[in-house]
Amino acid sequence: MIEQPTMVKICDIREESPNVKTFFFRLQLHFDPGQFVMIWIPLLDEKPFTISYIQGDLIGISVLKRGIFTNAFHLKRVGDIIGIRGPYGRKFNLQADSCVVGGGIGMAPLATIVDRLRNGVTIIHGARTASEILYQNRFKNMRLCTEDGALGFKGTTVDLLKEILKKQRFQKVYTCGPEKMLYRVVELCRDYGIECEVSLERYMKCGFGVCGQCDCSGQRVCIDGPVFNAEELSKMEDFGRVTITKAGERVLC
Amino acid sequence: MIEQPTMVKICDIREESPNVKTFFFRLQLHFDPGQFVMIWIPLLDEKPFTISYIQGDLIGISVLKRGIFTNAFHLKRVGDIIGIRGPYGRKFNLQADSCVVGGGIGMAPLATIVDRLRNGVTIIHGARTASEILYQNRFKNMRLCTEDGALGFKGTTVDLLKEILKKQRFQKVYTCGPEKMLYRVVELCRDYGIECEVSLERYMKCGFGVCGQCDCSGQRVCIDGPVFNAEELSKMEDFGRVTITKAGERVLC
Amino acid sequence: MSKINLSINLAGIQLMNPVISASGILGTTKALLRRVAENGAGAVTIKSISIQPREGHKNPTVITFEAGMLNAVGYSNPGVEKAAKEFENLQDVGVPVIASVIGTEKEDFIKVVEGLSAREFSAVEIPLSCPHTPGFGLLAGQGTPQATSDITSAVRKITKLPLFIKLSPNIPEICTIAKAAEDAGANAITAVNSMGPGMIINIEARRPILSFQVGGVTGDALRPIAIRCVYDLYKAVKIPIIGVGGISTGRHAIEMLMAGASAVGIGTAVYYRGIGVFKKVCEEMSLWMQENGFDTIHEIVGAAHD
Amino acid sequence: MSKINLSINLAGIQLMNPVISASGILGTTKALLRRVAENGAGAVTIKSISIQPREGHKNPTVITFEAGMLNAVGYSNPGVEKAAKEFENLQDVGVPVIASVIGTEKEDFIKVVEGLSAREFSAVEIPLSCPHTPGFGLLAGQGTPQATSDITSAVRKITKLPLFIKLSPNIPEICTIAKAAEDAGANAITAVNSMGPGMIINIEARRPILSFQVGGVTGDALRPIAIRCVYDLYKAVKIPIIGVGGISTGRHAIEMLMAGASAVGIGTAVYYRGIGVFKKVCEEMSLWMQENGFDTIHEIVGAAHD
Ligand SMILES: Cc1cc2nc3c(=O)[nH]c(=O)nc-3n(C[C@H](O)[C@H](O)[C@H](O)COP(=O)(O)OP(=O)(O)OC[C@H]3O[C@@H](n4cnc5c(N)ncnc54)[C@H](O)[C@@H]3O)c2cc1C
Ligand SMILES: Cc1cc2nc3c(=O)[nH]c(=O)nc-3n(C[C@H](O)[C@H](O)[C@H](O)COP(=O)(O)OP(=O)(O)OC[C@H]3O[C@@H](n4cnc5c(N)ncnc54)[C@H](O)[C@@H]3O)c2cc1C
Ligand SMILES: Cc1cc2nc3c(=O)[nH]c(=O)nc-3n(C[C@H](O)[C@H](O)[C@H](O)COP(=O)(O)O)c2cc1C
Ligand SMILES: Cc1cc2nc3c(=O)[nH]c(=O)nc-3n(C[C@H](O)[C@H](O)[C@H](O)COP(=O)(O)O)c2cc1C
Ligand code: FES
Ligand code: FES
Repeated sequence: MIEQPTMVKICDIREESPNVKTFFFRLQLHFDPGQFVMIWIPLLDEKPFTISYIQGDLIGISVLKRGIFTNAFHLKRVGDIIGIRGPYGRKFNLQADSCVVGGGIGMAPLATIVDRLRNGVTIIHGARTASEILYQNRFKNMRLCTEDGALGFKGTTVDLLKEILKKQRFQKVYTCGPEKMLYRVVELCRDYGIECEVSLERYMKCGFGVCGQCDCSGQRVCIDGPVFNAEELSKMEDFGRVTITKAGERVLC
Repeated sequence: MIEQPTMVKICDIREESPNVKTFFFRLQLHFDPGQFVMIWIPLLDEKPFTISYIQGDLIGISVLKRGIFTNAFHLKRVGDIIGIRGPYGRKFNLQADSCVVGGGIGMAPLATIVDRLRNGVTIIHGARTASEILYQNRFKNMRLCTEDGALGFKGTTVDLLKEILKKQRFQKVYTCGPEKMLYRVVELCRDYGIECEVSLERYMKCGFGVCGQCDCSGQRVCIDGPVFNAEELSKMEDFGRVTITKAGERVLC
Repeated sequence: MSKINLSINLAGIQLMNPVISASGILGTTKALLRRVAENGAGAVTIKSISIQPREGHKNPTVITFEAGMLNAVGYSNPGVEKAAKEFENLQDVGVPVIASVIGTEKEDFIKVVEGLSAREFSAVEIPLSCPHTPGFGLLAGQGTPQATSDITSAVRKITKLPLFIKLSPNIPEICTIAKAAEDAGANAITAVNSMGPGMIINIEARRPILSFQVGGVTGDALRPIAIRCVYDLYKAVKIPIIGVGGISTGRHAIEMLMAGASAVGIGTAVYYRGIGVFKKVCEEMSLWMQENGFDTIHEIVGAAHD
Repeated sequence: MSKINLSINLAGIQLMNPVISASGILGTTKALLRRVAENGAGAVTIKSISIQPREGHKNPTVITFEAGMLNAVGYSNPGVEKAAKEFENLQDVGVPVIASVIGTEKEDFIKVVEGLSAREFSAVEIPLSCPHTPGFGLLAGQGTPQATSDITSAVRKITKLPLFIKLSPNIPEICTIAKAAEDAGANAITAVNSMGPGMIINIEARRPILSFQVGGVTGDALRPIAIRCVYDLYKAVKIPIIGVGGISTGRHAIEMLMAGASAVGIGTAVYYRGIGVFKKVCEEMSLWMQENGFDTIHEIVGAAHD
């Protein structure tokens, strides 16, 4: 295997929300939900992103405008080229009668789970405000929540999950979002005895397990993860607490 | 492919004649008659040799004591190790009802043809004197010749072949030996309209077609040969005339 | 394989086996060092530490090609203060831990070594040989006999720990530099660092892929060069050599030992064979030693020299 | 592919395509040069010629490994007198033929160039960069700006042919040397020669495999280093560069051109892709150029520089 970016041409761009755009391009990729790719913008930087759409060789990446890189990304137009390498990392282990819990852009890596499981999945998706909700036309009957209650349930995805668990059981819960939220989803699932798989985020360099940048308590998020199950997470003290900066400093996450 | 010698242990040595010994060792090799291997004696040199015996993974190389390298080779004992890489080069295209014509050690590359074709082959083998005749116990009814007539027909392999061709036809003639002899065998076959394949000898370095050492009129003997048919040889002016020294000088052969 | 013994004594440090994780590979946190130890490494090396924190170069920083790996991470590290916190109670790691220390000025090395001295490191390694980080190694003129001698003796004065000097394969006079290190009090030579630098261009982007444009070449491409360096060094210095460069199998490790190394370092092979490469290489070495009548590593070291 | 045009003008020589067979590969006889030309090379280079005949090193002289090739042929050649006979009537070859000339003393180069001057060579290439032959190249101190300048101007005086100086990838200050060659009248830089030297040990034999023990590393292992050298040289000199090192596909050739080469040399790839590699690389280049909107080689040269 040769780990170098392949340049692809952006063939379509979709505005998912004021701050999230999905960029589409064509590429043959053996991708499983949970994995990620490294996106290269020449002369700028390279960062990890998950794939939020995949139909044959049509691939979509949903990008939240957050800082330098993603702002530059949002300036890309149809016809521009970007580099992509991967996919990397472990996949989610899919099971029917499950539930995905996505906080904000954390809904992106869960979207392909929904496509695969079809109706056999309950979708919980939350954001701070209504405008940040993603994929509303894409997925029918999502269980939505906003912190201000402007749309759907008033509260966090965790509050909504707790509500739903009162009347409903799931084989598994798949979740991605801010790490504090993930931590509480895992706790909740433990209380209810439900299996849970989480997609973590760490700053990455190589993406294939040699540089050690993405460490989370001895686990390399790029290759041992980014998907971890509750049992594995229970042995990772850094989960929900510490992330590691580009310079290798431990900071609270 | 990695072109490096594999060390093998000599497990048996057979005296074929006062000046020829066959060294046996075990190695899995996809060898076809006509091909050759490079034999390495560490701290000394590496030279091309054909395989004269092959039964499963038991392999034999018959070596004529000729100069520095082959003299050192003859000093090897059972248990000593030598390096081998290959096989290299083109094979003979085997056909039944054929004839092999081997002059001296030139019988070595033809021996495996006989093994493959079984009874469907006439064996002409000649040498200067009776003592130089090879494989007498190995092959029944060889048609032998010696220049002094001490054994078999009196004359050269070419003379004997001419005699036989008077009464007998062959699908093909395979030959190896001194190049002057080969040249005349090819002429003879042309006169009788018989297909002929010849194994040439040139000084070799790489053995896999990059260094150009083994050139014979634009053909690399190591990879385009060592087996050439009469038609190819008709376009190679150097055949029967010129060989190239280690230093790249043209000398008469 | 009972009678095969892979343990060695490297400049006074006892190792269960001669396979060490090279600096910059999985050496960012204590947790990862421990993971590498659990995967069979005889000793582990931390990612190089400087005085101040460094973000390093932007991505892409590490890519691979047909013959190995190209990297320009740029010595990203949290700085000595944070590093001292990260690497507390190193006995938890389970095997000896080597501190890799970098600097621009001689004083930098001293400050970092002092900053880490309270920790249980088993040795200090000083790379004077990075080919792709401004202010460090070759790009700071540290690849000369004089600079090597100055830095080595300066650090020698302030630590009792075994001192390893890590050299570049680029420098023709590598033996002269090694001798300078030996004379200045180094206890071992680590040979080699990455080679080059090299460059790989993406022809559709029409740009070098690494953000720093060039990076050090490692892996298979480096092995014959590293073997030659170690072969020459073995004749030039008396102190032990840690052979690093393109080792991914037991055969490669044996080859490096025969060239003259007393121990081997592994980096890039973690990509090709996974984090279990350390155990795999040890098992392959044991098997080969058994088949070829070697009982100890000591018998193999330098065997290719007559 | 009608509108794609691979032809170039290299230091005044017209080539049908920019793919040249490197010296030491199939350059031993006129018949082989012709064969290489028939297989699509835009120009061919002869095996380096010295004054006296040389047998070169004993075998093994050429082996391969996971990342490329290791060779120490040792400049075997029949000497200038015999070579002049071998390379008569070069127009029969069908493409421009480059004479590779080696020597120990400055006078040697002059004698050899004069000895070959009656022949129809299209250019003279002088390798000052062999890493593994005593008395020549790096081992004769020819890898310095001064020596490069002396030899180049000496040869410059006695021939009107385009003069190519071939450099080593080992030398950090490759640009300084290239400038020295340019100032002394070189018409092009050939970059690079083989790297190292490297060593490969057979662990059962417990000996280096090459009879000379060490040899030059070529092929994939060399490519990123060669690309970096050419990228730097492109900024340092105005004369054209012939990029050599690890090129085996059209993509590799394009990458080398984008780094700044005006033409490319191919050696080791003859092993990996056969003698037809020259035609294959040209076809792959044409196809890529068509898909990516390039009509001429000229548009590609240096494209990776902003
Ligand atoms: C496996 C994986 C998959 C990802 N998938 C996606 C995706 O599909 N879509 C998407 O939009 N993003 C995704 N990300 C996150 C994405 O890589 C970051 O959003 C991106 O790096 C932000 O870069 P930036 O330069 O724009 O922002 P920066 O300038 O790097 O940061 C801007 C702000 O965001 C914060 N921030 C940035 N990155 C992180 C981080 N890794 N952890 C915590 N805080 C951070 C910074 O602290 C800062 O406050 C993924 C990350 C990982 C590890
Ligand atoms: C494809 C191939 C297959 C071969 N198979 C065998 C084999 O099965 N058994 C075997 O005994 N030999 C074989 N040879 C020949 C063998 O390689 C040489 O005999 C050997 O190189 C002699 O080496 P030496 O150092 O002993 O003799 P040298 O010292 O090299 O030479 C001794 C004498 O033999 C002559 N001589 C040596 N090699 C050649 C040559 N290549 N052409 C012309 N004259 C030469 C020399 O001119 C000198 O007079 C083969 C050669 C080739 C090319
Ligand atoms: C991604 C990466 C990061 C590296 N970082 C360092 C470093 O911080 N300090 C150092 O001395 N060597 C560093 N190196 C060099 C390695 O320690 C080692 O010398 C080199 O990779 C050769 O070994 P290998 O071929 O087994 O990888 C790094 C190598 C790689 C591939
Ligand atoms: C077997 C072999 C022989 C060589 N002989 C010569 C030589 O005689 N003169 C020379 O200038 N370069 C010689 N070289 C170097 C090549 O010309 C070329 O610079 C080098 O191989 C890098 O290109 P490559 O990676 O495409 O092989 C030789 C290389 C090989 C592999
Ligand atoms: S990003 Fe390098 S190990 Fe995970
Ligand atoms: S021996 Fe090298 S080409 Fe034939």
